[in-house]
Amino acid sequence: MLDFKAMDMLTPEEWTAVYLSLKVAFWATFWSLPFAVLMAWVLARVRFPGKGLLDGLVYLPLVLPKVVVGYLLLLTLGARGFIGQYLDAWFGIKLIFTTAGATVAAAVVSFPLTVNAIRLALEAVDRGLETAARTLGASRLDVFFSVTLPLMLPGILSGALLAIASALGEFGATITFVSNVEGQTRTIPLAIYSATHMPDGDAMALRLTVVSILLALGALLLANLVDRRIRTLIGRV
Amino acid sequence: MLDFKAMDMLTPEEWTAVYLSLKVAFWATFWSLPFAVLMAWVLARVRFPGKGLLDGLVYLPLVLPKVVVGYLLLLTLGARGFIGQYLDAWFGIKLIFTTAGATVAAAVVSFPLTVNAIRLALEAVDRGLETAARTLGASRLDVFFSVTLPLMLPGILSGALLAIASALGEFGATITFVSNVEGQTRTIPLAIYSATHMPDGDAMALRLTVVSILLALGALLLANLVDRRIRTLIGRV
Amino acid sequence: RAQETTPTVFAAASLTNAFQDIGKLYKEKTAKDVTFSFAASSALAKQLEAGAPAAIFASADNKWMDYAEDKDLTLKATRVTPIGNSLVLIMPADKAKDVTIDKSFDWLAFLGADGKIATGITDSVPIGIYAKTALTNLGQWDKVRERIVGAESVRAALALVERGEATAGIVYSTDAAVAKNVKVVATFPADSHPPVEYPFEIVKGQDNPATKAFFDFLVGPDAKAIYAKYGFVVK
Amino acid sequence: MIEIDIRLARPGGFALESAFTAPGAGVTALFGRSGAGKTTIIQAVAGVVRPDAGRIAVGGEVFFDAARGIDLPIEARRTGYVFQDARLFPHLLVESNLRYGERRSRAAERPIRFEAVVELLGIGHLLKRRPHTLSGGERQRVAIGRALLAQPRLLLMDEPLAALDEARKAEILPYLERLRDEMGLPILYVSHSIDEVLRLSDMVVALRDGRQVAAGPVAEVMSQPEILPVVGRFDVGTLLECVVSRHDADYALSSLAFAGGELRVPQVDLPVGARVRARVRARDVAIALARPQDVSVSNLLAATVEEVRLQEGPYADVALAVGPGRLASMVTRESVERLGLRPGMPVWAMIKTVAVDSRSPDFGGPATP
Amino acid sequence: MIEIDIRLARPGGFALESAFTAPGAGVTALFGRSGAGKTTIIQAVAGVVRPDAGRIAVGGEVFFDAARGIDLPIEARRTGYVFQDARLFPHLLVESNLRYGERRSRAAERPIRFEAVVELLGIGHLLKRRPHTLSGGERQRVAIGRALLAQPRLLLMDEPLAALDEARKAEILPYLERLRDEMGLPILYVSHSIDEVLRLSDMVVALRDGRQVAAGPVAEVMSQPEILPVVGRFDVGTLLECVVSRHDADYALSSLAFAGGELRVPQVDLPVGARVRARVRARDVAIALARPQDVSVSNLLAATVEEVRLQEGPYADVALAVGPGRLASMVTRESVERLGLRPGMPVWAMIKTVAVDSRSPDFGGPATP
Ligand SMILES: Nc1ncnc2c1ncn2[C@@H]1O[C@H](COP(=O)(O)OP(=O)(O)OP(=O)(O)O)[C@@H](O)[C@H]1O
Ligand SMILES: Nc1ncnc2c1ncn2[C@@H]1O[C@H](COP(=O)(O)OP(=O)(O)OP(=O)(O)O)[C@@H](O)[C@H]1O
Ligand SMILES: [Mg+2]
Ligand SMILES: [Mg+2]
Repeated sequence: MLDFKAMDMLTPEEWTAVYLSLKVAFWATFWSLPFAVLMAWVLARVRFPGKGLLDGLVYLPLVLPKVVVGYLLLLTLGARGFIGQYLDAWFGIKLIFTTAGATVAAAVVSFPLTVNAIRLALEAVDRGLETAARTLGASRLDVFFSVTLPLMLPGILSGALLAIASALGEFGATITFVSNVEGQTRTIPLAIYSATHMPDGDAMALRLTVVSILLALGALLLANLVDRRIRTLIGRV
Repeated sequence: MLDFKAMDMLTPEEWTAVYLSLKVAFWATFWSLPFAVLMAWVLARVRFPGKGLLDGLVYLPLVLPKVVVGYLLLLTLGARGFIGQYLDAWFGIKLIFTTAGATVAAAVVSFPLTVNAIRLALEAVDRGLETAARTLGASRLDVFFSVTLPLMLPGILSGALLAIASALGEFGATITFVSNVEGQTRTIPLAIYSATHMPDGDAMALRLTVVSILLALGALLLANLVDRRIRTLIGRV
Repeated sequence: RAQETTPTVFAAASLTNAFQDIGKLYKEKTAKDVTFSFAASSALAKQLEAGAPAAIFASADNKWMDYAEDKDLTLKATRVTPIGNSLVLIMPADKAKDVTIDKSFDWLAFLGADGKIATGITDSVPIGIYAKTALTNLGQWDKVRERIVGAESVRAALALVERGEATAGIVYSTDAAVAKNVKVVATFPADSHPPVEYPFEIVKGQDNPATKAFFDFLVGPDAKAIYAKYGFVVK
Repeated sequence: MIEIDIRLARPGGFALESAFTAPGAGVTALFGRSGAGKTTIIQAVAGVVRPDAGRIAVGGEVFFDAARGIDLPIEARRTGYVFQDARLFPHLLVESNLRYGERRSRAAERPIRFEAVVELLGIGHLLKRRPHTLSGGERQRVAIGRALLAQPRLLLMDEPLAALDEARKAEILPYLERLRDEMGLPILYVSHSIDEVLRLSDMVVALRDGRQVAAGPVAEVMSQPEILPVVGRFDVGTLLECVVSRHDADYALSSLAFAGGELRVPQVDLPVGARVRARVRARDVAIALARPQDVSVSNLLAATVEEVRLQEGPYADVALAVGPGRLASMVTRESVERLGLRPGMPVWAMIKTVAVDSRSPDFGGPATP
Repeated sequence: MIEIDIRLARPGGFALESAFTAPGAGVTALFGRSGAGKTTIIQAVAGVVRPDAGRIAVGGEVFFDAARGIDLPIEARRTGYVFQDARLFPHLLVESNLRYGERRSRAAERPIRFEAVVELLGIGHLLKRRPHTLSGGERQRVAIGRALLAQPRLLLMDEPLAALDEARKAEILPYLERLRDEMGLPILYVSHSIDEVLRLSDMVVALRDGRQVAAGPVAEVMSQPEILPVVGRFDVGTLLECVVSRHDADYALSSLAFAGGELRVPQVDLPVGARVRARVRARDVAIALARPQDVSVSNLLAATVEEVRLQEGPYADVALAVGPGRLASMVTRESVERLGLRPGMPVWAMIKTVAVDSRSPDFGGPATP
């Protein structure tokens, strides 16, 4: 019902943008999550020289203007970038002007948020439980997967939600890194940006904004449901 | 020593931007933190109808393109905005073109991040300790300040760090809401933006980017020091 | 009170250099300050609409100035268009080959298998809109449409070409003039697109002497010399 | 006066139903096997858990009344709750933990002094430490101190001494007795140690799977055979109400007069005439047919066999009438046969002096029931 | 064989120094007041805490050797650690908690069976519950089960039974004895209950403020007067090495032969000829000058007074020679005078049958020292 109305309310290009945004948000979250968990674990549990620097590096995409982040991505991962050229030459991966590139931009920008949330959750895990698991014969890795990870699930979920939300809203890095290519990189924020730069674009901007909000609320609702389930499962109610 | 070099390396306008960025980041964090703590507490501990909506509302600035956030701020808090006009008429508070406005923009954009971090920390606080405090005669409010708040300090610190970092990097909402006025609203990201529109601006953009990174590392370093102290104090080492 | 305050000038981001130089010169000559805010013309127009107390609006195209006029934000009578620009095709310097743009120019052959043209977003960023109009008028839009990548500003488009990420770019001549590592390989026929113009107007309610003084300075000979220096077409 | 009458169901099938009235200035022991519902009752009194129905009142003040919609907030109840897990505040020094409740009590009403508690619990050297550096027993001691210093009007103690060594227990128990007696502080006490319970309690509430099996004065409840499965096999015995009749300073002995005669026991610190309760374990009471001569056993009481109950295993319970009173004895079935014990038979009960515990029910205060 | 020789300092001034060697298939009790360092030793053996110096080896395998730089990871030590706090995994059902260690043990080596443990601990009805819904004792029982099911080669138990009721303790203790005896599982055991320690342990290590005050076989250590301040005043007694000589099924009694004669005790579940250890509390031993007639007390042993030591208070310790053996008795000073007890005097020792505890040191395995 609502769908029908929405169908009518958006133009095909707008639908493309919505679809693209969801795709980018999903894959960005999907790919960055494991790395975020790993990074959070390293930052919270391992001591090594230069850790402060790594810590800073993780926060970098947050602290820099997103346009700068996009520019840095261009410099490194562009077709001529010092990593990008090998990606293309060796694996045939092209990021610039593609949905894959938009996904990378979204993932990079949301990474600090995800890591932060997961790290907070990780630090709240009672290390006594991890010790107990080890006395029961579980190796460090085993402990991580059987005890630590389940107990930090609420944090991971929260991190994922932040990732999805910020991916849905990501604009600066995306437009700078992969530009605005319809059907490839033109996500909702890019579409909204375009709309706000057209003297008669207010209606379109408003429609897409509403769609953004609905998507965010949907993600949140889903996250809350999952969260409640997780908390019941891990006994933190 | 480093300062001297840096002094020489930045132009007066750049110094103004740096100073402004720090000022905005500081005040945005300072003002939003108490509200973030309150909001986190409400979301984590109170049950009421419409909570899901409030939850969604908090995440909104994250999920919307920052330009849209800025535009919405303009519509509500601008000189003709439906709140802004009264702010001016009744309290003489002008936000547009002012550092205060830039601060508001930064605070709004960082709010979801701060709330999320604080909430995660809050949820990790052992409620058994809160109960114990109440059996010892502490009222709910007293318990909050004497037990809950100290125990969630690492989360608050982490939230503050996110707030500062994202305020330092905030661009879209600021330029849309309060424009790009030197000495008032031209923070580092806006200065970088301006620099990229000048034919010879690359060097300036690079310098400011480096300053951004140094500021972020500095904030992080400070946060880590404070964090270690807090953790020692609250016995979570 | 309004007389004593320094006027705030809303200027399109592409005017950043020129206006800053003019501002300095003005200060030298009159010992009076002006404040600038450089952003996208659209953002500035919206801010005016929201009541921003700017004194002068310098747009990068006629559309947003018309928008401001329609909303009764600026003083129509004060409109001047002292400078303009032309549209050029650029390529990375090391791959540049001069071409001529006309209706028979084979864009696909020029671009190769998966070559891209960088310009502004074609439905919002002014340079993109001009580019789209020009290509449409040349009867090429449908062929190259998929090859167009829309950047958030001329500068961003320029960067894509400078870095060799895009095969070619459509930018203003002023931008091409100052860019490194790119070469202008063709200029678009003047009749393929509406003239690129920068209209200036005084904002409604701000036509005080301070504002007027600087507005006049903006269109005066000192300013025109500076415009020329940055490659604008001075009218 | 503590009035409790509550019903409460937990998800998973556990249902609690308990109703009892305990004296306002004594110790009430909650007894029962693991999972019986002891902690749940304590939590209900503290206000940590809300019963489904019923009423809880302490000293006339209604803490909870489902019918009248009363539910006093936790902090207004001022129950000094010693949790089964210590629950120290990790962010505060031991000293601040101890002071936490004290600071929140009325300055004019602080009969329990910081220095006294710290000394009693032997935690003076820990004051500047953080809870996570404490050993299990140290933690528990700080938790006890914290609850005491909150100047509660009711103490809720959930196995407070379980983690402590005997020596420390032996120091803390008399202090709790003094609190009970001198300050008239009512105490709800959970413990699995029958010795502790018998020593400290005036009243026992026995629980089994959430049902209240028995409630009443210690002597009464503990002599009911029904509660054996609740408390497990323990040292059954007799509580004798006595009066201090004489002290023998040379030998550090006291004589206690009771209805059936006199007992010599290790010296009690009470004036002559004071009321005192002596506990005689059944297994410490031997039976002789004639008055034994020249034995170290100094309590030889003329008695009459009232009842002989053969138990499973080697045991037999023999109830002896000593004057108007009763004394339980546990011997072997073999001895019953060998001596030919039958109801009505005159015998001698032998009780070693060193086997008798005694404690005062009314030291410095009015007698409790 | 458990070899321990460690030094360890904690911030705050606590320093531990302990060295002992315990048999490979017995129970070693760690004894000491709160904060003495018991948990610290156990943590060092588990690998949770790293000693500053020293060596730890169990069954020939070196867990830790500072000199040789060996520090086996926790999980490789396979110590079934029952923590002072239960530490159940909150995200797993009780059943999965129990299975956690089991799943990680070698399938071929699972002598400890799930069903048996669940039944023993009475946690069958809790299997589908989550830890946060358990009572304190239930939690502790699950923790014990979890440690046992990890099929450890060494059990580390830090006050495992403190939160449990007597009835449950009475069920679990024999099981631990069986593990020790049948499976040769060495156990390091912390408890403040002397009864538990005396019953279960072969060896005692007594600690005081981190220093090792005594270490050795139970009987030896417990008779040293130096350890009294460490363990507190407890029921001093004598451990007699006996052999089961006869069973009397009718009366459910057994006779135990020892160097000085024979004791009748409640039936022991051991074949005739099995070695067994009987504990006789000093306060349960009365003294008569002549053989008492017609008393319920069935153990009357001819003895000679060896030594009389007057103690403070009303007490006196009397050492009796019974044949080649010794028996401690506690009477009053008054009795000593009244009976005129002096060294060399022939007397009779009276011990009630129901007062004797017995347990087997070697059931189903080789004799332990
Ligand atoms: N992390 C730590 N930092 C500093 N001191 C500590 C730490 N952990 C333990 N201690 C101290 O070391 C001593 C020994 O602690 P341990 O836990 O071994 O005692 P315990 O014998 O097990 O006592 P209990 O019977 O009370 O559990 C105590 O005085 C304790 O305060
Ligand atoms: N939150 C809960 N949800 C479901 N069942 C619970 C919950 N809390 C306690 N129970 C159950 O209620 C019963 C009573 O628990 P309670 O803690 O009162 O026992 P207890 O008598 O204190 O036992 P213990 O001596 O083991 O501490 C137990 O069977 C327990 O499993
Ligand atoms: Mg309990
Ligand atoms: Mg301990």
